[in-house]
Amino acid sequence: MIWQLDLAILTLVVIAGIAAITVKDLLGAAILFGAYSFMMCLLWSIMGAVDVSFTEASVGAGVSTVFFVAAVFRTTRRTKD
Amino acid sequence: MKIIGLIIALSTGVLLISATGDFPGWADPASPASTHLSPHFIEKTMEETSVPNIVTAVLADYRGYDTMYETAVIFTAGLACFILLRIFVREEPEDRLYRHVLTGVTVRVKEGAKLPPSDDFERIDATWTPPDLIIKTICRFLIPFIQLFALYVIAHGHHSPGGGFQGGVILGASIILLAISQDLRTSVRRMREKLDAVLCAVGVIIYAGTGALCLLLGLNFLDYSALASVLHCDPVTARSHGILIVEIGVGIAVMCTMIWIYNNVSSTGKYDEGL
Amino acid sequence: MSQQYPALLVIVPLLSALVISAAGWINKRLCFPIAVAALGAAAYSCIGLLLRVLEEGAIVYRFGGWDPPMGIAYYVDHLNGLVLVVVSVVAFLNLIASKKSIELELPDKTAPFYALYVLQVTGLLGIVATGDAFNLYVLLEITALSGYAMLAMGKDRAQLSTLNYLYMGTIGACFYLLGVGYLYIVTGSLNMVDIANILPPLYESKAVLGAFIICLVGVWIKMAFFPLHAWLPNAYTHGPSAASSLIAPLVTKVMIYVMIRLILTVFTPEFAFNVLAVSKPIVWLAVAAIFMGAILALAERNLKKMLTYIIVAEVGYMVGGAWLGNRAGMTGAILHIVNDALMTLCVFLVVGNIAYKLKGYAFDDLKGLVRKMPFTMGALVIGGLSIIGVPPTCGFFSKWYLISGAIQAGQYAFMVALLFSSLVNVVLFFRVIEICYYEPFSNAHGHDHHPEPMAEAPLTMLVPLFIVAVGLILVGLYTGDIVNNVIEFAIPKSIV
Amino acid sequence: MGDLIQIVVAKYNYWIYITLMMIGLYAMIVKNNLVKKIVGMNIFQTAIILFYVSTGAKRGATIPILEHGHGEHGAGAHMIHAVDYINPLPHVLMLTAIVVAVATLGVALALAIRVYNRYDTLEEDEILAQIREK
Repeated sequence: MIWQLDLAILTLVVIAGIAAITVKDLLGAAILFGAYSFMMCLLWSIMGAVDVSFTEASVGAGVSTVFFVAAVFRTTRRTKD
Repeated sequence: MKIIGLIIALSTGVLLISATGDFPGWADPASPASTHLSPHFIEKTMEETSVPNIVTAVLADYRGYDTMYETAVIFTAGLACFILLRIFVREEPEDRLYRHVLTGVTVRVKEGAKLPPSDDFERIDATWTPPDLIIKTICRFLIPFIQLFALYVIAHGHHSPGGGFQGGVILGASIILLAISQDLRTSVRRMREKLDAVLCAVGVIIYAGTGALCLLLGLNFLDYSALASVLHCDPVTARSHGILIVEIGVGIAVMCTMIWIYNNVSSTGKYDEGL
Repeated sequence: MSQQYPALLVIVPLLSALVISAAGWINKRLCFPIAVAALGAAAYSCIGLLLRVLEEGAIVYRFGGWDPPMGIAYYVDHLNGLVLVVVSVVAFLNLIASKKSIELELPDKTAPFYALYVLQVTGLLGIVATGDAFNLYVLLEITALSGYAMLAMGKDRAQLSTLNYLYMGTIGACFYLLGVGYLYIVTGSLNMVDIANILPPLYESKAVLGAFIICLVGVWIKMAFFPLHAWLPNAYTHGPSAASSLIAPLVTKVMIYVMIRLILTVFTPEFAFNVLAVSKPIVWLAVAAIFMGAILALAERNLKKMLTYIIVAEVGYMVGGAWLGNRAGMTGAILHIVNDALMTLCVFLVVGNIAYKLKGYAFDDLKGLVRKMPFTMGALVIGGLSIIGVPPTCGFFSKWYLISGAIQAGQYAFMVALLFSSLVNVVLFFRVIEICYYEPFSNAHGHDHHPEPMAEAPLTMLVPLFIVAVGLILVGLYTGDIVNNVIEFAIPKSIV
Repeated sequence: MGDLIQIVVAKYNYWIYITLMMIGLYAMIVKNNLVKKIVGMNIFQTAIILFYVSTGAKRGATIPILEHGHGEHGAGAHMIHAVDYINPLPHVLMLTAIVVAVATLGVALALAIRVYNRYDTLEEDEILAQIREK
């Protein structure tokens, strides 16, 4: 539990979260959201929650990003805000 | 609208942060959360369920009722995507794209007419992608090993991190990989929609059915020690086997739901051209 | 087998929902009988459970054979025994009544709809029966997801309004989860009774106050309490009639039960009413909810949307009644859960019949409907009288308890709001009845005066409606028994 | 001054989790695009999961998996002290919450696709304009 590593990844997670919301292209948002989920799973493995990070890696980051990209392909990448 | 959102978010944030005032310090061993219930789980798991991975033991046995409902949530999501998106009868027939395998010439057939099935013409998606041999062969080569690893994850949930959900999703992901690298029609040919939907229900029925079996054997619902008489072993190992059966049920349910949701979302219910 | 009632009432519907979904692919005709059998069995075990509770007092059911704080346990006492019976009976009647309208509106997707219907009822029964805070969140999600799927099957704007319902519902569920997290980090337990035992020394801590506020706001969003009600009118109006006549009477009432459970069991009335001086502002919010619900209902020209605003006002009744802090108010709130579920079911079944026979339910479609659909209009009159609060029907008695509670608690604004809302309901319903009874039927080709053929809804839709209408009057007449035998024991002695 | 730093060091994690939740909540309320709202919803849910998992963390404890030689079974194992292992209960709860988040995401995306098929746009203001015209 090295708190410097924990703090660094936490700031990366917050940055990825804000970026996923503010980026102007939905596909970019989907990929950034995947990155956000993978860093979240890294954070949990640091905290010792190995089962949760395994689930987040496969369920949260893996399949959610696939659903997002599939949905964005079936709708539009254009966003106004 | 932005101001209202900002005010709401800030006010809830201030309320939540002010409420963290009395929290125990971060990760200190004497916090109430670490001294009330969890010592029992950590110390008694080995005696009561002989499962080394405490999280799997608590997940499938102590709080197995929660996990049954969570599998029901996944099943409900699959059913919801099916009922929302699936279209059985299509209004206007779309035209189809075919490619001549040897020369790579593409043929467009209008108004839903079909080419007679012959092996030198292969059907391709409307959002046409160039024939990429590398990805197709590598994926076809990789998928069996992904599925092998997923079965290991499900079976080895007792001793190492893993279990029904993670294994089920990886199994589902292998079929989705097939759908992305080839095209949706090959993956639907491998995993028929009818089989997929019924297996979804069967997975959750395995979970709830094991619980109901314990009910019929006299003890309370989901009390795996009742399976001792059926599995001819002492109640503690009966619990461990009960957890394994339940994890298999969860794995099947999660796999089929992920495939079901992907097929419906990526083809908006038409089941012909996926991602 | 009667020891296993708490498990049976939830497992039988869950297993049958799965069998229905699988049977949908094999043989479609099996689905409806399985659904009826499942909800019938659930209703039977709920009634049996209530009778057992009346004899033996509270029942604890250990899942997996583990003792409560370790494993998950069901606590069935008088309060949730009563609400269980109401939920299962309303769902059972509504299933029979809406068979034909499901086949009309969703021709090729009846099997998954039945499966979602039974899953929704499973979630609702689980929420009412559970004794574990986190288990309640998971059941909340099942109810929410199956609700979104059913409501989104409606016509034109249904998908957009359901998507907004999804956003608000997820925020509500996440707030509730966050509240349980705050409780867990401070008490270390998830079992409701266990938390209640650990909490007393922590009453002063800010974390428990924060947990209480966040849990309450989350539950308020899910029950569409006034400032957070924007999603309810559109979501319920554009849904298919079978879905809205299941979700309208039950989901908001079950969430009010969850709020009352939070007050009575988890945070104990001593904390909710005495430690926090928060009941006065909440009653003022309830007054605002009743006023706005009544006024917005007046502005509607669409019968179904008008009824959804009446639901928002009724939620104001129950929240205000629960927060008056005295026994009469709490009795009125619990009794109103029972009455309001029946009233809303009766009125939404009427709308279901109208939607089945006519093309729309805006006011100008309803002209002269009494000659075409006399029985449905009769039920609408009984339902309207009950919502207004006319003595023989049950609506009057719960309003009576609420008003007497308001007077005892000195909250005269709440009393005024109750009377004002009753008057507005009079205007609302008699406006509709006047259109249906006295205005000539607007047939396109001139005005030929031969009596129109009586095109009443089919029998399977009328019999449940008739049972509910009679039930409204019976529940009204037997209010004394319900209150003295059941609700008296549901409220702890500490509330006087 | 010293104890302020103590408080900050002890609690900064919770404050960052709460800011992450508020980012998600803000996005859900303010963003005009429906899929952006779904991203905000997921960030809100993952932040709550992060909060739960941190309640289980224990300084100086290892992951909640007991070393288990295949030989000795049950009672034979040496004494297990609760202090050496991380609290497993929040992990169990969060396995459930992650799967619920994916289920909600699937349904939300299905609804967004249906809305797009009907209104040809994902922007909320354009959709409301179309509805007002009808």
